Amino acid sequence: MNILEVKNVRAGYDPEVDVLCGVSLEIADMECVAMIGANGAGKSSLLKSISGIVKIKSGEILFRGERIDNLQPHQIVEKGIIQVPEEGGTFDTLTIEENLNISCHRKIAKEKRKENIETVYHFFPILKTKRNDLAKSLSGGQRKMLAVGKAIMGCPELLLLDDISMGLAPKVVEELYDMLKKLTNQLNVPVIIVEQIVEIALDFAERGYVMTQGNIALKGSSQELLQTEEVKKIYIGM
Amino acid sequence: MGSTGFLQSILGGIGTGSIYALLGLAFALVFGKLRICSYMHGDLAILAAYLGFLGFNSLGIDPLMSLIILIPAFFVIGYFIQVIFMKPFMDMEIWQGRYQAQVMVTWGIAMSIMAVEFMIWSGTYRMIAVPYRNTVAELSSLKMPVVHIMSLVAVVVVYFGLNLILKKTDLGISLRACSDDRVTAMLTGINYQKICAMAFGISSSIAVIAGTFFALTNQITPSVGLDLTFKGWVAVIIGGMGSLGGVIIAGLLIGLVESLTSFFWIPALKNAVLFIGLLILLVVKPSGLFGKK
Amino acid sequence: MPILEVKNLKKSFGGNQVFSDINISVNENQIYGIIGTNGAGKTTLFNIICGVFGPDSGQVIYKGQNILGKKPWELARMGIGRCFQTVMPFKSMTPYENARVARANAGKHSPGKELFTLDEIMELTDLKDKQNIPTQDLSLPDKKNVEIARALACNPDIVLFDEVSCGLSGEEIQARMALMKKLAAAGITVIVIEHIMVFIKEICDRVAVLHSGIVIAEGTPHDVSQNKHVIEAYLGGKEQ
Amino acid sequence: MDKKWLIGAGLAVAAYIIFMFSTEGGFAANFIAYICLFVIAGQGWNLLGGYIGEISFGHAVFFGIGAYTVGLPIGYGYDLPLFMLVICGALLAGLFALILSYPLLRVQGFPFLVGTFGLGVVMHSIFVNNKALFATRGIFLKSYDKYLLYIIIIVATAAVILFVKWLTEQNIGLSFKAVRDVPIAAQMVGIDIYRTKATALVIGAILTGLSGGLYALYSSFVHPATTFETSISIFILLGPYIGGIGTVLGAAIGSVIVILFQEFSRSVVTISGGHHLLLGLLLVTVMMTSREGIYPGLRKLIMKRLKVKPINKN
Amino acid sequence: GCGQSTESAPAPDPNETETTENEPLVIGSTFTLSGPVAHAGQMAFEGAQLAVKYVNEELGGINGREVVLKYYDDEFDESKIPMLYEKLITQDKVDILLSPYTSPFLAAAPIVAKNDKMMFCIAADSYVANDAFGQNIVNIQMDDQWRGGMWWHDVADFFANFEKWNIKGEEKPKTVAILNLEISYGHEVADAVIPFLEENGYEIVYHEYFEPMQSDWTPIVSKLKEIQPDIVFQPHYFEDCVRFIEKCKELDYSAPYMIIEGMGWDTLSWTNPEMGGLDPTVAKKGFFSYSVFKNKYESETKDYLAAYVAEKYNSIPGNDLLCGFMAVELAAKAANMAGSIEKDALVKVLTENEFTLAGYAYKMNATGGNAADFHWGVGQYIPEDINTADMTANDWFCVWPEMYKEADPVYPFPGWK
Ligand SMILES: Nc1ncnc2c1ncn2[C@@H]1O[C@H](COP(=O)(O)OP(=O)(O)OP(=O)(O)O)[C@@H](O)[C@H]1O
Ligand SMILES: Nc1ncnc2c1ncn2[C@@H]1O[C@H](COP(=O)(O)OP(=O)(O)OP(=O)(O)O)[C@@H](O)[C@H]1O
Ligand SMILES: [Mg+2]
Ligand SMILES: [Mg+2]
Repeated sequence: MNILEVKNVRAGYDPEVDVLCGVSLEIADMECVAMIGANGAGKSSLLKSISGIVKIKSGEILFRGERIDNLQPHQIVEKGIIQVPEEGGTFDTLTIEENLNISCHRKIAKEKRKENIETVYHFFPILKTKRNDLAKSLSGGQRKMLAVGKAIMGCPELLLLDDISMGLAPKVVEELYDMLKKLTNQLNVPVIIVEQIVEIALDFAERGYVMTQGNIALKGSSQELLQTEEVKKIYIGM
Repeated sequence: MGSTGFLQSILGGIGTGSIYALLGLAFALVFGKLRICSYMHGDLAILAAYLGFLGFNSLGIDPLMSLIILIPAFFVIGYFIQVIFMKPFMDMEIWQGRYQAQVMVTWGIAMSIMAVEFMIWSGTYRMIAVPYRNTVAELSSLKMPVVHIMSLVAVVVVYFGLNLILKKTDLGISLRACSDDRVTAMLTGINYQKICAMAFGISSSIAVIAGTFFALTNQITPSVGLDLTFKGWVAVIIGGMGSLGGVIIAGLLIGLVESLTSFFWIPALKNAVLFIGLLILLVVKPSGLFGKK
Repeated sequence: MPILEVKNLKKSFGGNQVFSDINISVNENQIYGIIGTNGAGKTTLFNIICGVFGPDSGQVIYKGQNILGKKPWELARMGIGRCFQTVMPFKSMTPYENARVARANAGKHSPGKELFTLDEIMELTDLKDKQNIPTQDLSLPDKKNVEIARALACNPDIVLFDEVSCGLSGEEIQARMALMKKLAAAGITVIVIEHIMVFIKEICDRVAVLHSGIVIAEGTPHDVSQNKHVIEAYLGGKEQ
Repeated sequence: MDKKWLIGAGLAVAAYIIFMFSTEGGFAANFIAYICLFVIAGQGWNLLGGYIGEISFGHAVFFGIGAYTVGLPIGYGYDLPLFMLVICGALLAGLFALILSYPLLRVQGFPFLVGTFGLGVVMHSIFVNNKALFATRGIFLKSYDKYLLYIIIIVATAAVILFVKWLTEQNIGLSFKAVRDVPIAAQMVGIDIYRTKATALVIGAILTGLSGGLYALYSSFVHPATTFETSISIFILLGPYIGGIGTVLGAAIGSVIVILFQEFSRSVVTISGGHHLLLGLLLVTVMMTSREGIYPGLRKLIMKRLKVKPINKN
Repeated sequence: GCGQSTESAPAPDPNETETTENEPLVIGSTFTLSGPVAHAGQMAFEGAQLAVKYVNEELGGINGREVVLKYYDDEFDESKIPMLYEKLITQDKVDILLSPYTSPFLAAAPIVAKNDKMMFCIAADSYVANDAFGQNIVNIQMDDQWRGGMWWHDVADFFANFEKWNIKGEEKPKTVAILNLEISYGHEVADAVIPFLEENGYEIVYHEYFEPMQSDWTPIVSKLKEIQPDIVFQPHYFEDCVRFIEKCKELDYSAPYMIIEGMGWDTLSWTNPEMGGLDPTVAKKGFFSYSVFKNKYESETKDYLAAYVAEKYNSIPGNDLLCGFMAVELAAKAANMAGSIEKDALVKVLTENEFTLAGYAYKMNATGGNAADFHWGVGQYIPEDINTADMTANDWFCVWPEMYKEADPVYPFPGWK
C-alpha cells in the first residue's frame, strides 16, 4: 500500500503562477525516495505542499489513503509527516534541548520523548554536550543534525528531508548520510529526500524522481536513473 | 530650584511612565516577537477601563477585582481578533505591505471600539472613584500615589510573568520558536496561528492592566485610546523592538521626559520634546536604545 | 589586465565562517565561472562584490580601485551589473519597464558604452513579445530573463550572473550560452555561477572553485574538472 | 493610454464644473472643492505611501506649512500676491520635507509611521504655542471670489492627478516602484534608495503643501487646528488606503469616497460616535475583502470576469 | 427628554410683521459632544436644547415659526469646523447660526458665516469674531471687554479691590500663578487678566499654557509647591480642573487662594464621580468660583432650568448650561422683537433694548460688542487646615458685586449652609 500519494498537484506562491504543474508521485511504505532536479525545479515546493506550507490549487495529496491537502501544517505534523526544511529548521533563540522538546507534538512523541532524545543524543553526541546552549551557537553541520534530531523527536511516519547537505562540507555530508541510513534503518520510516548531490541521493534512495520546472520528468530506480544520459549530462555534469 | 519638587516630578513621571511601559510590553510581545502591528491596544485598554468603571459604579466591584474577569475576557477578545481579523495578513511579507494592512485593520477596529464607547458612555470624562484613589505613600517629603506604586508593581509582575511564560512554558517556547522562523515552526508541528492568537490575547490582557491603572490615576474618555497607543509604540521604538526590559525603561523614560519638561520648561511642549527626542534617536540609533543590530 | 580582483577576502556570518581567504582575479572580456557546492559562498561573493554587505577583511579591486565600502547603487553606476539567484524582478512593472528603470539609473551614469538599446535587450532576452505583461504574471524562466535584461540595461562593464541558466532545458541552455558569448564578444566581462558543468565547460575561459572558505582550484574548465580536490569536493568521485 | 487619461480627466473636470453650477446654494461646489483638496493631498501622500510603501502619519505638517505660508504674511500685514504665496508654500513644504528626510528616512515601516506621527505632534505644538504664529487665534484672510477659487482648485486637482500619473510613468516613478518592490535589486540597478525616497517625500510634500495653501485661500482662515491636526494627516492617508495605494486613480477615488462617506454617515447617523463606527467598519471591511483597496479590488474582479485563466508556468 | 416641543400651540407674536410660515426655523450649530472636553460641550448642548424647548413653548417660537436645532458633533476637532458650518449653511439651510461653545472653534466658525450676513449667536467668550468682522454678521455675544471668560472680571476685580472684601483682615496676597488653557479662551484670559493684576500690584510668578488633557499635573504641583504663589488661577475645562485638584490633594498642596474655573461651571458634575467629578471630600479642598445667582428661580425661565436640572442632576445649572441656553434665548427674543432675522433690524433692536436672559439683564453695547451682566464670582476661602477644620458656614464667605450684595447666594453644595 502506498503511504503517500500525490495526484496531479498544482501549486504556486502567486495566484497567477504555478510552480508545480501537475505533479504525481507515490511512496510505498518503508521506501526511500529521492527527488532530484535543478535549482528552482520545485522540489522544495513539493515538499512544502505536502507539509501544507504551500496550499495546493488543484489535485490531491493522500496520506495513508486520507486527504491531507486541506489540513493545517501542524495538523499534518500531527499525522506524522515531518519535514526537515532546506533552510532554518532550528530555532536560534532556543536551547538545543528546548529545540528538541518543542518538537514533540504527537501524542506518541510525547510518550516516547525520553527514548527519542536518547536516540538523538546517541546519533549526534555533539548535541548532548551542547544541550543547554542556544542553537545560535551551532555550526552549520550541527544545525542540520539538530534539525534532523528535531524530526526524530516528532516520531515521524514519513520523513521529508530537504537538501540537508546544503552548506555542509562533503565530509560532514558523508557522516550525516551514514547516520541517516542507520537511523532510518532503526526507525523504519519511509523517507523522501531532496538532494543536490545526485550521487549521494541516488545512493541513499531506492527510487528517484527527476523534476524539471514543476514537472516530473523522469522516474525510476536509482540504478536506472544513474544510467540515464540526461541525468548524467545535466545533473552530474560529466 | 529645590530638589524636592524635582524628585517629586521624577516620581510622578515614573508613575505615569509605568502605564506606558505596560502598553509597551503589550506591543513588544506582539510586534517585537511576532511582527504583528497593532494600532488598537490603547483602545482595548480604555475599553477595559470603561468596563472597570461600569463594574465599580453599577455593582461596586473594585476595578482591581474586576481584573480577575477582565484579563481572561480580554484574552479571549484578543484571541479572536487575531483569528478573525489578523490571520489573513500573517503570511504577507513585510514588503508586501504587511504592516500597512495590519495598521489599517486594527485601526478600523480601534475606531469602532472608540465609537461604541462614545455611544454608551459619551465623551464625558469618567472616573473610577475608588477609596484608595488619592491615597499616597509618603517618604519624607516625597509622595507617591499608591495606585502608581501598584502599577509599577504590575509592570514588574508582567515583566517577570512574560519572561516566565517565554522561558519556561511550552507556549512561550513555541512563541519564541514562531518569532525565530515561522515556516520551521509550522514544520515542527506548532500551530502558528494559534500561537499568534495566544500572543495577541496575552498582550490584550496586558493592555487591560494598563487601562485599569490608567483609569485609576486619570479620567477616561474614549479618545485617549489613540494617545495611549502611540505612547506604547514610542516606548517600543525607543526601547528597541523585542527587548522587554528596554521597553520598560523606555516607557518610564517617556513619563520622565513629560514630567521633567513640564517641571523645568514649557508644559505644553512635553509631547514635542518627546517626539523630537524620538527623531534624534532615529538618527543616532534607528534600532532603539536597547535594540540589536 | 584584471578588471576585477578579489584579495584575501574573509567573511563570516555569526559563527559561520564562509570565507577564510578568497583570491580571484578576472580579466577584461573574460567569461569567468565560479562553481562550488551549495553554501560554498558563491552568492555571498557576489553580494560582497556588489556592496550588499562588506567582508570582514580583504579587498575588492575594480578597475584598479578598491570598491569596498561603496554603496550598491554607486557600484551599479560604475558598471557592475548583477542578476539574482532568487529572481527579484520589480513585480509591479513590465519587463520593459524593468529594463527602463535600470537604464535610467545605472545606465545613464555608467562609464560603459551603450552597447544595446532597450529594444535590443528585449530581443536578446527573448522578451520582445512579453515586454508589456506585468512581470509578476511571467513564468520563472522569463523572470530570469527579466533579471538578465535588467542587468544588461545598466550598461555594465561587468555582469554577474547567479545561476541564470538553472532550470533550463537543453536547447534553452544553448541559447543562453550563445547569449553569454555574445556579451563577451561585445566587450562585457561576464562572471557566471552555475551548477551545470556542461555550461561551464562550454563557455568559460577560466573557472574558480570555492570550497570551505577558499578557492581550491582555479584555471581553465578542463584543468579544473580534472583537479583531484575539485572532484572530491564538488563534482563527486563516483563517476571518475 | 495617455490620451485616454487626458480625455477622462477633461470629462471629469467638465462634469465637476457642470455639477457645481447646476446645484443651487453652492454646497455641492463647496464640498467638491473640499474633496478636491484632499484628493491633491492624497496624491502627495500616495507618492510616498503608495509608491515607496512608507506610511506617513504626518502629512498634515506639509499641509500646514502650505497654509501658513499663505497666512503668515497676511497676518503680518504684507499684501503679497496670493497665488505666488501658494506656490511658495508648496515649495517650502518641499524644502522642509527635504530637511526632514534625513532623520525620517533612516527607518522604515512602523518606526517611520510613529516618527512622522511625532513630527505632526511637534509641529502642532510649536504652532499652537507660539503667539508670533498667531497661535490659537488663527489668521483671517480676505475672502476671494469663491467661484474663481473653485475653478482653480478643480483645475489644480486635475493637473495634479495628471502630473502624478505622468510622473509615475517616468523613470523616476519607475524607480519609486522598484524601491518598493525589491529594495536590494533596486540598488543593483543603480537606484540610490535614500535619494529616491527623499524625492518621493519631497514631491509629495510639495503637492500636500499646495493643497494646504489652496485650503487656506478657500477657507480664508489659517489656524493650527485646521492645518497641523493629526486628523488631517489621517484623512489625507485614508483616501489612498481605501481607494488603493500605489494607484493614481485609486487614491483619488479613495479620497472622494472617504470624505463623501464621512459626511454622508454624519448626516445619516446622528448618534454621537456613529460615523466613527461606520468609518471604522468601512476600513476593516475594505482591508478584509481586498487588501489593496477598492479600486484595484474592483479592477481585479472585472478582470477575473473577463478572463479567468491563470498563466501557467510553462 | 428635553428639547422636544410639546403640544402647546405657538402664540402669534404681536410684533410680527412678516407672513407666518409653517416651516420650522432652524438654528444650526456644532457641539463638542466627544473628545477631551465633551463635558462642557454636552452641557452647552443641553442648555441650547432646553432653550429651544423654552422658546417654542413660551415664546411661540421665533416669529411664529417653530424652532428646531440642527447640530453636528465636532469631536473637538477644529479642522472639521469650517466644513460643518459650510454644511449647515448650504446644505441644511439653517436660518440662524449658534457658535460652538468651546472656544477653540469660535475662530473657525464665523468665517463661514461671514459672507452670509446671518445671525450668529456666540454662546461663549470670543472677541475674535468682532475683531475680524465687526457687524458684518449679527454677532450676539455674551461677553464684552473682558475677552476671556465671564467671571474672570469678577475674580480679578475681587483681588483688585481686596481691601474692600477683606472682612476677616487677611494679609493681602502678592504673587499669582496662572495655569492657563492653550486655546483661544486661555489666551484671552491672559491678555486681559495679567495686565490688570499687574496694574493692581500683583506679581505673576508662574504662567504657562496647557493643552486640554494635561496627562499628569505632578510636576506642575511640585513646581507650585516650590514657588509658593499666593493665588493660583486655573481657567481650565472641568476635566483638567478635577485632575489638578486631585493632584493637589495627593501632594498635599493648597495655595491660600485657589481659583479653579472649571469647577464653577457646574457643581453637580464635579461632585459626581460618575461624570468624572471628584468625590466631595476632595472637592472641598479648593477655592473655587461659582456663578449662579439665586434670583434665577424667579425668572420666567425658572421652570425650565430648575425642572430640567432637578430631573437630570438634582442640582443647579452651571455656566456651560446657561451659556447654551442664553444664546438661544437672546436670539429668539431679539428676532421676535425685530420681527425678522435680517441684519439691520436685529442690530437696531439689540442695541436699543435691554433683555432678560435666564433672569439676568442683558444689553448689547454700542460698539457692537455685547455685554451681559449675569456673571458672578463667588469665592470660597479655605481655612489653613481643611481636614481638621470644622466646616461651618462661617468658614466660607462669598464675594458679590456691590449691587447684588443684598441677594442671598446659593451655596455650591446642596448640603452646605
Ligand atoms: N516563498 C516563495 N515565494 C515565491 N516564489 C517562491 C518561493 N519559494 C520558492 N519560490 C519559487 O518557486 C520555484 C520553485 O522553488 P523550489 O524552492 O521549490 O525549488 P527547488 O527545486 O527546491 O530548488 P533548490 O534546488 O534551489 O532548492 C522557484 O522558481 C522559486 O523562485
Ligand atoms: N545574509 C546572510 N546571513 C547569514 N548567513 C548567510 C547570509 N547569506 C549567506 N549566508 C550563509 O553563507 C553561506 C554561503 O551562502 P551562499 O548563498 O553564498 O551560497 P552559494 O554558494 O551561493 O550556494 P547556492 O549554490 O546554494 O546558491 C551559507 O551557509 C549561507 O547560509
Ligand atoms: Mg529546494
Ligand atoms: Mg547562491
